[in-house]
Amino acid sequence: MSANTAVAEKYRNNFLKEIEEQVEMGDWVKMCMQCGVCSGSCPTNFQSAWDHPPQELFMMIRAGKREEVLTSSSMWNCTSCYNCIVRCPRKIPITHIMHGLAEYAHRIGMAPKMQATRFFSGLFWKNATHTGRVNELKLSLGLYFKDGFVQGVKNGMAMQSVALGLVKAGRLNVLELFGGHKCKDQKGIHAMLAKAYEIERVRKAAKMAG
Amino acid sequence: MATKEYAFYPGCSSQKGASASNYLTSVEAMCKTLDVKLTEIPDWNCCGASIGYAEAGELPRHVLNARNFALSEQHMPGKEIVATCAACWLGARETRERLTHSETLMADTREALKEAGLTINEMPNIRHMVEVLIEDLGFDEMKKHVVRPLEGVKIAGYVGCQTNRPFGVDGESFENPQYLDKMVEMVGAEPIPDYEQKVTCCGGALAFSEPEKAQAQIKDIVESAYDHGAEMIVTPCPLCQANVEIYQGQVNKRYGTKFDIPVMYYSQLMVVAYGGDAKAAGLNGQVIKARRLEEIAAKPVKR
Amino acid sequence: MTEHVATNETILVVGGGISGMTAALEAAETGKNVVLVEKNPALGGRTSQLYRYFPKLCHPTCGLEINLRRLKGNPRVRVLTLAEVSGIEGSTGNYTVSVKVKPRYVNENCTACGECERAVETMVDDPFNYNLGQHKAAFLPNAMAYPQRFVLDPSIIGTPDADKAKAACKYGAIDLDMKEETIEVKAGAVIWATGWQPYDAAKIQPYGYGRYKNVITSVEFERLSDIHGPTGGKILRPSDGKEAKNVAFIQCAGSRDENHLRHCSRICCMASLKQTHYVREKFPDGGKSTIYYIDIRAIDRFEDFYQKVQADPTVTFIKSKVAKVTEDENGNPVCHGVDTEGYKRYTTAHDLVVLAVGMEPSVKGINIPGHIASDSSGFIEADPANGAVFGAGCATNALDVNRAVQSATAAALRAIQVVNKVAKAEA
Amino acid sequence: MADIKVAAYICKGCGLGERLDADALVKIAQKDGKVPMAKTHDFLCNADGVAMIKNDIANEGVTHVMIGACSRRAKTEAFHFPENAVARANLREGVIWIRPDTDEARETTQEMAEDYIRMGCAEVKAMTAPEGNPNTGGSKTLLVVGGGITGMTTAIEASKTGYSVVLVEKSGELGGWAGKLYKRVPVHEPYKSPADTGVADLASQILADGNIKLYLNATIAKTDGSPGKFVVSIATESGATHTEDIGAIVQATGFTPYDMNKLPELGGGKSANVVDQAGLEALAIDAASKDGVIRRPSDGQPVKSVVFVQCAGQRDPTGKHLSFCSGHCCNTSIKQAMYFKDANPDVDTTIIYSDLRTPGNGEDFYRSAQEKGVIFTKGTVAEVVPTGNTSTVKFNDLILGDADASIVDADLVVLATGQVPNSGVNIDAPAAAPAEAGAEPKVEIKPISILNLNYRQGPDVPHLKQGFTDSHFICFPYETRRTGIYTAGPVRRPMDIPQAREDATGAALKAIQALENAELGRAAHPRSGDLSFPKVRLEGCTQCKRCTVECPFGAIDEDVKGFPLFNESRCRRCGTCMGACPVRVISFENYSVNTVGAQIKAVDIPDEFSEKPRILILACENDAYPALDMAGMNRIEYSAYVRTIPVRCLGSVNTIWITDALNAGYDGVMMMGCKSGDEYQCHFVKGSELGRVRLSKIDDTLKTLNLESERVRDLEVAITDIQRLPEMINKYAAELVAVGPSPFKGF
Repeated sequence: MSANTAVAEKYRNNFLKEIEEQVEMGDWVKMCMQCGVCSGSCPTNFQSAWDHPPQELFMMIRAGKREEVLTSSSMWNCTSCYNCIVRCPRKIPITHIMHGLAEYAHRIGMAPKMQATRFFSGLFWKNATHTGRVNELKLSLGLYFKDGFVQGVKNGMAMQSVALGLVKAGRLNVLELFGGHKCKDQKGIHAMLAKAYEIERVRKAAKMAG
Repeated sequence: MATKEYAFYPGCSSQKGASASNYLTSVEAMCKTLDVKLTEIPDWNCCGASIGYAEAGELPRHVLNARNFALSEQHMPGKEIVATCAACWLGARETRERLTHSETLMADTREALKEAGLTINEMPNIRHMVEVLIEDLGFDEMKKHVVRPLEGVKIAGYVGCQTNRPFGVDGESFENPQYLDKMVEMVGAEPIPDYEQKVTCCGGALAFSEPEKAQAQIKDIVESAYDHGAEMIVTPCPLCQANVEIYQGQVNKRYGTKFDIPVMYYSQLMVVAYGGDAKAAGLNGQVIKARRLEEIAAKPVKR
Repeated sequence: MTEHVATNETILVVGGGISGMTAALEAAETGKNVVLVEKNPALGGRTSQLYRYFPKLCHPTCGLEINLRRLKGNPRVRVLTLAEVSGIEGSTGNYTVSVKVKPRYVNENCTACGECERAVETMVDDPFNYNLGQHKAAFLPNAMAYPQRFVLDPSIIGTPDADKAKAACKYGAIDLDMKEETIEVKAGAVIWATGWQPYDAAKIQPYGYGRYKNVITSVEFERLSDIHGPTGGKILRPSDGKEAKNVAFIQCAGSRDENHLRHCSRICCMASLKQTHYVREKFPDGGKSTIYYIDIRAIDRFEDFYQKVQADPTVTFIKSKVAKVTEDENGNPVCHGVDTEGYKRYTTAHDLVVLAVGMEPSVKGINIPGHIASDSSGFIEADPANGAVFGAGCATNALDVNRAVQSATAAALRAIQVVNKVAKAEA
Repeated sequence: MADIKVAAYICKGCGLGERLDADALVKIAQKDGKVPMAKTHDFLCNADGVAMIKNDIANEGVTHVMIGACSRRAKTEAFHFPENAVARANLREGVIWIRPDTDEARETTQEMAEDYIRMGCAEVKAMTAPEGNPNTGGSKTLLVVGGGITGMTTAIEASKTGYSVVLVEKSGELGGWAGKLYKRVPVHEPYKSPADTGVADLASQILADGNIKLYLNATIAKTDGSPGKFVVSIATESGATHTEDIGAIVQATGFTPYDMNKLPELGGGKSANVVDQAGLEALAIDAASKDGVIRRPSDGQPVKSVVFVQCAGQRDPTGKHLSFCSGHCCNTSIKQAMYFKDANPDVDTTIIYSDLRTPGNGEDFYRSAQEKGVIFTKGTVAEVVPTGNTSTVKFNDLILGDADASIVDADLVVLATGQVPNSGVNIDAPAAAPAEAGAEPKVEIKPISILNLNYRQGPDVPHLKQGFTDSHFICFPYETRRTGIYTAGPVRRPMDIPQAREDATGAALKAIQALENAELGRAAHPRSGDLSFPKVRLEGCTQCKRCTVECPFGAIDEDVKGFPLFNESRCRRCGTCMGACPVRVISFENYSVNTVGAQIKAVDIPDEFSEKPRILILACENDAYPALDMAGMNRIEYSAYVRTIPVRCLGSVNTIWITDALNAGYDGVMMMGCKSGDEYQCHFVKGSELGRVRLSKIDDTLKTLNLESERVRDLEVAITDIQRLPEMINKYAAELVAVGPSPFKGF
């Protein structure tokens, strides 16, 4: 039984409850009064419309539209600009809820498969936690090659000028490919994170059981 | 004995050969002049940044930042932590807020830290370099050291998001913060107070994952700077700097524009105004060269 | 209005707006002696600065005229203007109230002939018009001003202008030696009717009040529409004096917002609906209003006023809290946001943006001498702990005029109950 | 009339001395005004000037004072001589301030001033100082009709103030609708949870209060008399009738919930599991008496999901249901949703609203409900379909743009229907359509009278549209058209408990004030304190009944022979009766057909060759006259040919004044009165309207005199028309020149 079917089972059709227990800051969703200031404040929403802006996502959650919400690419459009948070008349931590929704959809495997930001987000975290510090070169390459080698080369070529510029300016070090910056106590970091994951898993499970 | 001492959290992008290495260069020169001592937190790690969210979850993200707090406490007890990177500052500060307000989260964090043989006893203050300059030193102190005013240079103060929201610099407004303009004035250059894109988002991590969305915003930010007759843009944030500078070429391709405007860090302006040379100011680190600043940096200092 | 000695059977009313005047007059017309304290040089308060009332679209000065006639004919009310309460001592049935009275520099000899105004040259901001305009430093606060007596602005005292004013007055009405004084008034009960102030719109950063000239507040819009206002009743926008035919009204500017005022200010929806009438009245053709709202709160019998406005093709309703206002190259304010009904994004330029600013109780921040129970927004709550200090009108809640008058009339009875007990005890 | 001595005082201050020939004015006063004593003073309103007048009153036997100075609206306190008849000739705002200070204007300006002196002298002579209505009663008892939260509050507050109260409740117990509530919306910080209604406490206070006489199962059989001396018959269940002497009345008869059976599309009356808010309260009380679990009426199963439908049968523009919003329903549904959530957070509670209306601290209550997990959905409910033990609620989700949204398996649906006022008989309803048939009135009007007033004009307080009782709403909400009778609570506006209690307290004050002033023979609002009252010469009366029909305040009844019976304590001194009377037998001591007529006749009419037309302005003293004053204060010029006379109300204008003026050779008459109709601005409510009806008939008169209809002009005026009025006057003056001089000049 997949993580998804498990929770779906548990919460039946009380999607709001599911979100409150499983999503970071999810218990704020019920506080929205549908003024729409978040939707209007979101930069990417204005550049190219989301399927569902934050306030609409909150309404969908209350309306129990589980499938639509969790498979949506909308929350992956968040740039973490925090405009919504500072303007929300209900002081709802919208940015964090967007991240939380994305994380949850990702966790239970419902997030859109080839969503670029989803991919990059995961890549970034792995990259950063692998050595304790980000390796920008590997990070970029990792992103270019997400759709396979050929596409990767294409992407690489497309970004060539950018990369070259950085290299010339001494802000992209080709040698980073081999080793590069890292923390000394990587072992400790990994152990620490493993523990953190475990604690969080237990807590969420407890909520689900409760 | 330096006037001010802090535990320093440079962040990944400031490392040698990384995208904001020139930022660090200029900050070091700037602090030397201002007699501010920064001691790097030994073995510091990445803050997780906001983009890490998909894998990070809640606790691991905070634990990651907590490790830096613990290390700082261990080696420099009682010192405030200063970050130069907006994302590092925000990530660390968010963790600080959450841990202070949730005992469970604090307990869980301590439990996880144990695995790395670390612990936290007291929460450190997390400061952005800009806060240190404005609040701990003040504009008068900063101005004192100006020996080479950047006369006649029009500079658009681009504050961006993460140094501004949700925490921001004390006493500044989210929609129209003034401190960058004041710094521009302080170094003798000409600010653009009605630069209306000063808090527009640069696209953040979407610049990598979904360039078309980010670049649409970058276009607005740069275009408006041109419209107001700016010769360069100044920012306090590495990601803003990178996004706004390095993608101008791509924006030009996408929109048929002819953008070619340097994007600087406040610290670079200060170093030049303080009499430092191009190297000290990290001007060689510009992808779009700041010719005007290089000229000024080449001029003799008037004493 | 005349002088009478205040005793502990006297009722002190603080605030000379619609609520304070009502409380004072209702008590006086029931045979009680009242001292009415007003901080401005004339009575009338906030409502006298309105152009029209909803829902009748009649003029506040009409009711003010009646109240002033009641006042002039009633020897039981003693009015102190330019006066503020600085302290209250004592307890129920026996208060001693200190009242600080600022100098007017004009005594009761004044006939309001206006010679001093003609003589004086200095211009000062006109608070009656929310400083949108200026008036002479010797002035009658407004056309309906009561007491009908001129005032000298303190800024000209000691300047030649003051002497010019004095010289111009044939009636010895100008007294440049007046000093601020504090007088003590006895009272059995106190009615606190200090009303409200418009929320400071500059604090609502995304709307750019103070940054953009053509973003104004709803109270300022009343002055622009009023024939006694700075534009003589023409709706001209501040930046360039151009006729503002396309007006946006942004609701909940400060209200229903935990970053600003937690409460709903109740009147703002009706006020904006009313103000769309101004736009139509001034621009019979080409007038256009847009209301950006969260919920339209046209409560109880006001609903049909709302329905009438809805039926008006020149008025558009958009269910959206505007995210931010910017300014385009023509100085037009531009509203950005999302219509939450059907998720439609908009970026709309208007000639003028009017912020329907919320009501902040005037008691907030002011330290009412003695303990007064108030709610989280600073409105006075009825509470035994308040003794015989009774709130009235908008000092107690966000109220429209109708409700404020009810509240004030009720407060008058509560005060009368106290002084009647005192009278009984003394009899 | 006792021997009177008139003195005229002409002020030379404020430029009057420079602009006018004061000595000439004195001569006019003596010669034309025929006053024995006429003086000038350089500064009449100051202590010295006033002392001079007081001295003449005290030592020279002056009884009547004519003051030629500023407007009657200025220096009112200085020129306050309560014992004397006083007239004010408005030489400042009315003459020199509206005329240019030029040589060519000097003559006409002086003529204007001279006329006002003539008018002032003529007016004051026709006056006597008001003595107050002798025909008073001294009852200090309040009658409160209705034992709900409003009535109980009124009674308790009045008693606390030291007045006795008779409280009449038609049912067998106190409390009204509030008594049927489980809990009420909170009225103090924190505004987070439902609170006790406090009804029980109020009821016990009533029972314990010796000042309050309580009649249960009782109604008002008959109300006779007037403020200070009402005689009220109270019919009790037993059939016995009790009579009480009453000073003033507060009607607090509350509301009836709108009948949900009229909402079948919303399941009203179709299923036991569809209830209105009152029904839900009953379920909650029942639950509280047991295990605290609210159960499904159909089968007693615990309610797991409940849907609240806001604005059910309210805010309806079609006219089928209530057009208004009842104000309290949003907070009430929030409160009721909390009944469920506080007992068991797992119950699904959804409130479907179109505009959520929680003013003031209601916003906190709203937030609290959200914290408790109440779901708020913006939408409009199309249909509620009960099937078996549950219902399906079909609605249009306005946020998600889903027209076919629905909530299935709702155990309970609560319809937030509105408040229908229990306001008695609509006395203005066309006789053809009796109230109950009512030609489908928007609000169903209870056909049974509440007060059974034994008044010429009907048994109850007049209604506003929508059926709520009369109120001069906005500035003077308590003022009804039935003096000494005040209405409070939801009978006059939809309201919640805290508002009703505030309203009740205010109404108690107004009632107390009314009976106190009635005893002193004084008028109530808006001419509060006025001691003048209507006197009628019955010997001249033709029983035409116009006064009894027109009186806006129902003050005049008819005796068996059809003569008018004045109830002075009901009178508000507007003078509408005086204006209505064709034989001019009704007058006030200081305001009568003569006081105005004499002024009209006193004006000097130049012959037709002088090219100096004369225009009479009859101006409402509350709006038009102040507007003209302020025009003067702003030095806005207008024609020197007008002669303005303030009137108490357009309703008091007797057509004889107009015909007299035209006969006397005036070239035109301007009437300036307030807006009439639903949005009336007349402080006597109907006065200006009635005046206009009369005026509309003036054309016939003009024809008989064969004069052009332009000679009489009716203007609807607001107090802010300070620029418009001078324009209208000048325009009219110009028009009259075109029409040519009146043929009656020089007769």
